[in-house]
Order: sequence, then structure tokens, then C-alpha cells
Amino acid sequence: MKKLINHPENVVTEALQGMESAHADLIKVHYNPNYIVRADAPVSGKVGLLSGGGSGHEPMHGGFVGYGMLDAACPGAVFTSPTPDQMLEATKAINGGAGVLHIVKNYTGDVMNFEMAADLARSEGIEVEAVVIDDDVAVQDSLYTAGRRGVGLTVLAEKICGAAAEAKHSLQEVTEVCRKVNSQGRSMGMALTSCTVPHAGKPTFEIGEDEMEIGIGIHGEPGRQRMKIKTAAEIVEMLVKPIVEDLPFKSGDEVLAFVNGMGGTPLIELYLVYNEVQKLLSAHGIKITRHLIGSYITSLEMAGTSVTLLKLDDQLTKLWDAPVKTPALRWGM
Amino acid sequence: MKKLINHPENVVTEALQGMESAHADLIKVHYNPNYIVRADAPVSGKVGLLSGGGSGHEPMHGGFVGYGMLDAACPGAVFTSPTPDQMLEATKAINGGAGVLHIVKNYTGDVMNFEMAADLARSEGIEVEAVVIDDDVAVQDSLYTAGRRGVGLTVLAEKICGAAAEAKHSLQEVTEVCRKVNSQGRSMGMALTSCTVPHAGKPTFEIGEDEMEIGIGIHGEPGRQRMKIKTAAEIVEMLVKPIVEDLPFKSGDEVLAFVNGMGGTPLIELYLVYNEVQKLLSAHGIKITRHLIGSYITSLEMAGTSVTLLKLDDQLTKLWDAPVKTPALRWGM
Amino acid sequence: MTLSRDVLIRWMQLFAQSIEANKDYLTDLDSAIGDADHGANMHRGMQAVLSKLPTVAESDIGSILKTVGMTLVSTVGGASGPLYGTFFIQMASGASNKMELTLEDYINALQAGINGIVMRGKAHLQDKTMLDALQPALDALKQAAESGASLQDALEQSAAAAAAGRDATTPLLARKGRASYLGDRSIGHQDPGATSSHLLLQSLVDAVKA
Amino acid sequence: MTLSRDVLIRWMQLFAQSIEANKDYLTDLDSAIGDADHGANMHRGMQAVLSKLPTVAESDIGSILKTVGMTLVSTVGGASGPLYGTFFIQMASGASNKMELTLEDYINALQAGINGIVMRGKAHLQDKTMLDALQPALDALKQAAESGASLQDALEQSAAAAAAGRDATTPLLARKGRASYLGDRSIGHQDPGATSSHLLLQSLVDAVKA
Ligand SMILES: Nc1ncnc2c1ncn2[C@@H]1O[C@H](COP(=O)(O)OP(=O)(O)O)[C@@H](O)[C@H]1O
Ligand SMILES: Nc1ncnc2c1ncn2[C@@H]1O[C@H](COP(=O)(O)OP(=O)(O)O)[C@@H](O)[C@H]1O
Ligand SMILES: [Mg+2]
Ligand SMILES: [Mg+2]
Ligand SMILES: [Mg+2]
Ligand SMILES: [Mg+2]
Repeated sequence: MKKLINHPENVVTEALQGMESAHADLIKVHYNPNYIVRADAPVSGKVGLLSGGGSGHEPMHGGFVGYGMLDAACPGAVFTSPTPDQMLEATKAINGGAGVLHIVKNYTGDVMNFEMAADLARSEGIEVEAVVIDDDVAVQDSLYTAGRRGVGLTVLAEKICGAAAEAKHSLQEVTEVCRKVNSQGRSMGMALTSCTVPHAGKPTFEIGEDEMEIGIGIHGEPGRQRMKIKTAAEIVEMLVKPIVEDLPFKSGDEVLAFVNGMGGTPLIELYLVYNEVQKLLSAHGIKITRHLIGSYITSLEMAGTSVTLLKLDDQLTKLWDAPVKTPALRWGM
Repeated sequence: MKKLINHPENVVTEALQGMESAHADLIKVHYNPNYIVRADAPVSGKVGLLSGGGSGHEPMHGGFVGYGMLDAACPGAVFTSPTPDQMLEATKAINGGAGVLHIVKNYTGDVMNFEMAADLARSEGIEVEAVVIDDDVAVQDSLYTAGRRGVGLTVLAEKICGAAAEAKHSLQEVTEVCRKVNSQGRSMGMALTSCTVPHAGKPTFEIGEDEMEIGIGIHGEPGRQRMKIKTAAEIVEMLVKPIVEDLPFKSGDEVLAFVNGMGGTPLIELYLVYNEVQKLLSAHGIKITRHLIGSYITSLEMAGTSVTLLKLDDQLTKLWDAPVKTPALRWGM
Repeated sequence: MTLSRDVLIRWMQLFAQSIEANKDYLTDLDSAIGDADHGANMHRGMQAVLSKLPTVAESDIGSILKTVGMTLVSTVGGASGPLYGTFFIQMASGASNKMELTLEDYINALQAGINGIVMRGKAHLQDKTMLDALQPALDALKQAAESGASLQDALEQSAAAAAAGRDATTPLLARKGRASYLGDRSIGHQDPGATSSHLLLQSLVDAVKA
Repeated sequence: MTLSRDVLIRWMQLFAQSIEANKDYLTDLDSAIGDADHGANMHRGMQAVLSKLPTVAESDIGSILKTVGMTLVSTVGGASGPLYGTFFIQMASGASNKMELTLEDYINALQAGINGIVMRGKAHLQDKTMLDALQPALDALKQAAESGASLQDALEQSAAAAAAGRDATTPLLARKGRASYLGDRSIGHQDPGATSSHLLLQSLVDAVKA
């Protein structure tokens, strides 16, 4: 296992300490239970936005805490959902009196832990809503009743809902916006390499020098299918076609295209992938009006990419464009 | 070789096309010869800032073109300095009448090509200055008369000089600022893995599962020393100590600390490394007042990190804080 | 014979040991069809339980089980945290103020625990989850009780049924949890949660014997 | 015997072929002590030269050499681009309007080319660069000329000296170019630029023979 770490047990805590000392102007880090809050939390009269999930997906979610995005994030152990007590404490810390929205990625563990936390928070008198993000079209069979995974769309939902909350929309309204994002966005991902969970000490899966996994999630789990590696153009077609057909996206649609790196893929490749996405969508008459390119929701050091498309309208575009100031996303201020 | 590409020959062009279609609001891409310019170039009365170098270091340099940073960047083939004709065309395209500064990383090829370009531009009546960045303390022996390499400090120099140029400082003044940054900054890097140049098709060097290279550059070249992999704390000490001793940085100094990923290292590890840097510097009485954490000057998909320290004063801090709006660095607007 | 407070505490200690011994094994199973953390998750949780046990050394069985459950909920995370946590919390519900459990008490407690898992996780039998070890274990326990087996024999038959249930997860296609994302590729791998559930029931056998 | 325009054009064609055949070899050498691009760099440049050659089919030798040099400068990049580019541009300087080169002309041209490389790259002998192949080649050429050798013999001796110079780079510690960053670790590896320089001079021998 090759990592810049001290001890597998301490990776999450020490990375949090690094974030804390780097971004003291934007965030505060609380330990035991672990959560990251906006430096100015709670913001009175504003809906509080909480997300969380296993660590190993950085910058998600902690890197998205700040003005115009999340109020708090709960980091779990690597690839392990955080626990209800973390979420409860974070919920309390960001409740500015207008209620709290939990943005939950659809994994059994995340959903159950957030459910328990919401129950506990409600029993303490805090109004809590939850939206479960499930955008991964790689998981398509309705027999598999855990449902689709939550992946790249989560980042877009956090930004857009963050803007809505910052504009002092009500809990009801922010929740609606989040549901809308979830209903209008789809993702799919692939991997060239596995990643290594620090505790496990060896790659989660073995893969040949000429192979790739299509339809992966973000936890180093194997994908839906293994095949010989293909060109970027072919790979993009394998990712984008199921996305376009699923919603479906139609000619004339305006979309936000998010080309994400899985952690070990360099930016030069992401731009090359974006170029293919752009060509393919324009052949379908779909117009990219906003974009995000970079490694924003990762699987440790996995090499690979995911594509997320979100159908935009005026409301979502405006919320996307609104100022944001977090460790990992920043514009307009 | 595992890469998200179509054909090794086309990597640079296709990545440029991706940048072009993504960032049309910020930059224009010119092909044959290849260069990237600010969408509003030339800015009349402003010193033009040009940098360039081999591709494979993304986002450097193309990702730093835009308001408050570079006016143009010339991308060469992967890890190969661009050619004088690219630089000449770019120099002409950004000359707003106040002259052009070339920011050159100290590699034999880069220096010679930029020298030829500057001669050509001057012969066409453009005032050109050049500053060679040579911050890599891994290259320490004065016998090796190619001198130190230019690495991470280049990013900081481009940002800071970009702010000075934006404030309409003269060519003389911007050049002075650049020399000052170069004299007050030092870097050192290490790698856990090699990278694979697309043309070459196989890793530049072989390295064992328990080994690392210390004192690497940014071209997948082997480092000064190979050794067994160590903890993040020990690695940071091996990187930071030579930096601190070289300038030297002293107790009471205020610095910008730049923890850079080499392309294949995830953000969680960079924060962990930053945490170690912060602890070590504070033990030396050196205070981090500004920071940059992320993969900004990379070696394709290499796993590894580099640390750059720049001694700050009021002037440099103000220039660092000034607004910047480029594909890869953005704040204040 | 009944299950005393001491036996219950020894149960948790032996389960923690068993998890420690099988940590890498559980993680390997989870690597194949999940995210390579089940061993680490359970280990983190049971270490926390170990350190909490002294605080309930004098408490009734309900409090012991509830503390175990709450500790697991707040330290494990993932799917197994809320599931095992709920399991113990629900087991505790009928045991408050009890200082020992008869076989019948234990059957009721196990039934309540399993109900909690189903309520929380909404899994069905054959979905390739821990339920596939626990439910057969409960059935065997009831059958043993009906046929008048001793507590120890009943627990042994229950653990054996859990082992069989665990083994039977291998050919199943997963329909719940992370493994379900793999579709057909989940077939042929033993479920990690069913494996840890068997370890749990086997540890009780060992605790009774010790 | 003299070097005609046709021979010079054939020289460039054969050099391009030789680079193509040795592309991976040059890159491998550059992987060991550089950045794994010397083969690709030279190949890109010589392919561009090939496509430019028709435009100078009727020109004098000075124009041919200058076009080669300018093309290399604008397509190779890296260290070898300006160095080989300057080499040919400087070779061209004494050959303008010439339709053939005598041995003496060629000696002067090679001397000018090497001077250009030294001016641009500021390398010394034994710095482990292309100079370590080129300078011995020039020396051998001069010696052969003095001893009255034929043009062909002189070129052969020159190429042989380049080969020996190339081989002699292996034990050297690099002091110029990228390999210098390796310090002691550069010792024991043959210099890629010296290797391509030998290919260049060998291609001229082959062009004369063909
Ligand atoms: N809905 C569910 N109901 C019952 N058990 C489940 C359910 N989902 C997952 N499990 C169990 O949880 C185990 C995985 O636990 P663990 O790896 O710790 O959590 P995670 O899947 O969040 O990483 C699976 O092997 C399975 O037995
Ligand atoms: N200063 C110099 N003078 C002469 N030759 C040099 C100098 N620096 C480098 N070289 C030659 O250039 C070769 C490397 O060329 P190449 O790999 O194409 O460029 P780069 O080093 O920029 O990647 C070296 O092997 C060496 O022979
Ligand atoms: Mg998990
Ligand atoms: Mg090069
Ligand atoms: Mg798991
Ligand atoms: Mg090279």
C-alpha cells in the first residue's frame, strides 16, 4: 500500500486536522463526534444544510462546507457512513431556527444512519427533512431493491441547495429544489484501477493492465462489468448513452455537464474526456450551458472518471451561478 | 498503459479542445502553433504575462490563464518544452504595449526555447523580459551547472506577478516582483509511483511496492534518492528541512505554504501532508499565513507530493490575495 | 440453566475477540462484493463496546444489551452499525430489569432483535444479508426449545444453523446493501454480514461453555 | 568527391528513417536519466523535416540546411530542438548559395554547427551531452582530412569517432541537461542526445554510400 499517511487508524483525523488549520476562516472542525461546520454556524433564519458520508471522497463533503453550500458535513471512517450521533450533533450545531435538510447519498448504511439521526433530532424539536440522492444509472435493475447509488449529482445538489438556503428559502422550498435536482440528474462512472482502503492495506479488487471496470460506485467496489480498456471516445459513449437514455435527455435540453476524476486521474485526461462528452452531447442536440471539471467526488486514489448530467432551467442555473465560498468550490466572492 | 485517452499523438490537442469548449468565457485556444490566451487579450497598457512548458503538468500553465494571472500559456508536447514559434506568436498576441514578461522554469530546453523566442520578439520591436524560476532544493550541488529546476514556485510566481500586472505595474516592476518571489521561495518533491508518458507507453521508472523517490522533478524523472517508504511525518521532514535550511527560513517568518499533489495523489492525503507541514513549521516558529493545497503542478498520474514555501511580506501577501479568475485558480470574483 | 449477566458480558468479550481474529477475513469478504470495511467496522465497534462494558458491570441485562447497541450505533457507521445496533437495542427492550435470561427470554430477545433488523433494513430472507444467518438461527433455537433441548444444546444448534445460513448466502444474488449493485457478480461470494452474525452466535455458545 | 544537394537530402531522409527505427531506443535511454521523450521529440522533428524537404528540392545547400534547422526549432521543443536546430542553422551559414560541399566545406560547416550548440547550450566536453559525440567526430574528420583520406573514408572515421564518443558518455556524471539533476545516479547510462548525434553522422555515411 502506497499512501502519504502515518497510520491507517489516523488518516481521517489527521486529514481533518489539516483542513482545520488550512481553512480556519471558512470552517470549524469538531472531533468526537467528528463534524465540520461553517465558521459562522448556525446562521440565524437560514435552512441548515447537512451532508455526510464515508471519508475517502474528498473534497466531498467537508470541502463543500461554507457560504453558499453546506452548513455542515459528517465524515465517517473511510468508505463507511458516519453515525447518528455525529449527524445529531451537526444538526443541532447548524439549526438556525429554519430547520435542517439532510442530503443523503443512497447507500443502505447512509440512509439508515441518517434516518436514526433525523428521528433523534426531531425528538429534540428540530425540523428535519431528508432527500436521498440516487443518480447512478449503472444500477438499473429494479430487482435490486437497495435502489440506485448516490454519486456525482450529490455535489451539484449541495451547491444548488446551498444557494437556495443562502437566499433564505424555506425548508420546504430547499427540499423541493433538492428533489428536483435529484429527478433531473443522472451519473455513471468507470475505473482504470482499484483503490486501497487504508485499513485493508491492499487493493479492493485486482484488475489487469489492459482492463477497466464500467459502472463503478465511489467506494472501490467492483463495477457492473469488466472489459478490455477502450478509447476515451468509446468510454464516454458507454457512460453518456445510458445517462441520456435514462432520464431521458432530449435534443434542445440545456445541461450542466460534470466530468469528475476518481482521485488518481490527472486533469489533462479529464479535459480530454470533457471534450468527448461535449462532442457526443452536441451530436444529440444537447447543449452544455454549465460545467464542472475536476476531482470533486473521489474514491481515494482510484484512476477513473464519472460523468454527471443535470438538466438545467432558469431556476437551477441561477442557483448554480450564485456565489459560493468553500475550501473546494469558490466563485463570485 | 492505463489512460483515458484516444491516441498518444492526440492527447495534447484533444485536452486543449476540452479546455477551449469548457472555458470559452475565460480563454481562447490557438492551434498550430498551440497557445492559450485570455479571452480579452491583449489588454492595452498592461504588461503581458507568458509562461509555458511541456504538457502533462495540468492545470499548469493553461489553467492559470485569465484575469489576474497569465495572459497566455504555451503548451508543448508532454514533458517537452514548447517551441520558439509558439512563444513568439503568444507574445505578440498579448502585447498590450507595456511589454511582455516570460516566466520560465529552469530546464535547459525551456530556457533555450524561451531565449530564442525573446530574441525573435525583440527583433519585432516588443519589449521582453524573462525570469527563470529555479526553486527546487533537491538539486543542490553547484557542480551540476544546469542549476536548480523550476517547480512549484512557478504557480505562486504566476499568481503574484499576474496581480502586479493587473494593477498596471510596469514591466520593470513586474519583473522585479517575479525575481523577488524566486529569491524567497523554495520547493522539494517526492514520488510514490512513476508516471507514464503517453508516447513512451510504459512507466518512466520502475519502483518497488515499498519504495519511494525523494527529490523528484515534475517530468517523471527519477529523484535524487530512492528509499523505503516512510510515514507522512518523516516524508514531510525530508522535504521541509532542506527547504527551510536553504533559504533559510527563520523563526518569525510568515510564509505561504503550498502542498501540491503530483496528479495521482488524492486530496485526503494532501490535507494530511499539510497537517504535518503545519506542525513542523510551527515547531520552527514559522507561521503559515497563506496556503494552497491541491494538484496544481503535476506529472501526469504520478502519485506524490511537493512542498513549496514562499516567504511573504505585505507586498506579496496583497498580490496573492488580489482577485483571480482562471480555470484553475479563482477567488475574489 | 439460564444466561447470567456474567455470561452476557463474556459473550461480548468473546465476540470482540472473534471479530479481532476474523477482521481481515471479514474485510476480504467485503472486498469481493462490497467496500472492504466490514472487518474494520465491526472491530471498531466491538473495541468501543469492550471499553464500555465496565460501566455496566453491575447493571441488569436490558441495560447491558442497550449499551452495547447504542455503542455500536455511535461507533460503527455503515450498514452494519445501525443494524447490529438496532438488534441489540431491540433485544434489550424485553430484558430491562432482568438479571438472567431463560431460554424462552433469549428466544424472545433474539426475535425482537431480528425484527429490529428487518424493520431498519427491510431485507427479506435470501437477499444475501445477515438475516440469512440470523433467521435460521432463531428457527433452530425455537425448534430445539420445543423438543426440550438444554439451553446449551439449543444455542449450539442455533449457531450451527447460522453457519449453514451463512454458507447458503454464497450462491445468492444480493438484493440489499452494497453487494446488490454488483448484480450477477455478487453470486458466488459469501456475505460478510452473515459471516459476522454467525460469529456472534458462536461466541455465545463459547461464553456459555467457558 | 563532394556532398551534393541530393546527398544532403538523402542524408535527412536516412536520418529520419534511422530516428524512426530507434525511436523507442532513444526514449528508453531518456527514461533512465531524463524524461522519456527524446525519441518522440526527434521523430516529431524529422517527420516535419521530411514533409518540408520537397519545398527545398531545388534550393542551394544553405537553404536546405537552414530549413532543416528552422523546422527542428519549431517542431521539436525541449533541449534537443534548439540545439539541433541551431546546429543546422549554423551549418547553413557558410553554405549559402553552395550547390555542393567539399570535405573542407563540410568540416567548416560541422565546426560552425558545433559552435552553435556550444553557444546555445554552454556545455563542455564530458558533460555527458550530444557534444561528446559531435566533437570527437569533428576531430576525427579533421585528422582524416589532414592525412588525405577520401571524403567517404573521412565520414566513416568521423561516424566511428561519434560512436566511440557516445559509448564514452556512459560512465560520465551528467553536468548539463535534465540528467544533471540525478547527480551520481546519472552514471552508468548512455546519453540519449549523444546517441542521436551518432545516428545523424552515420546517416550521412549511408547517404554517401547509397
Ligand atoms: N438492508 C439490509 N438488511 C440487513 N442486512 C444488511 C442490509 N444491508 C446490508 N446488510 C448487511 O451489512 C453487511 C455489510 O456491512 P458493512 O460492510 O459493515 O457496511 P457497508 O455496506 O455500509 O460498508 C452486508 O454483508 C449485509 O450482511
Ligand atoms: N546544455 C546542453 N548542451 C548540449 N546538449 C544538451 C544540453 N542539454 C541537454 N543536451 C542534450 O539533449 C538531450 C536531451 O534531449 P531531449 O530529451 O530531446 O530534451 P529534454 O531534455 O528537454 O527532454 C540530452 O541527452 C543531451 O545530449
Ligand atoms: Mg462501508
Ligand atoms: Mg523533455
Ligand atoms: Mg462494507
Ligand atoms: Mg528528454
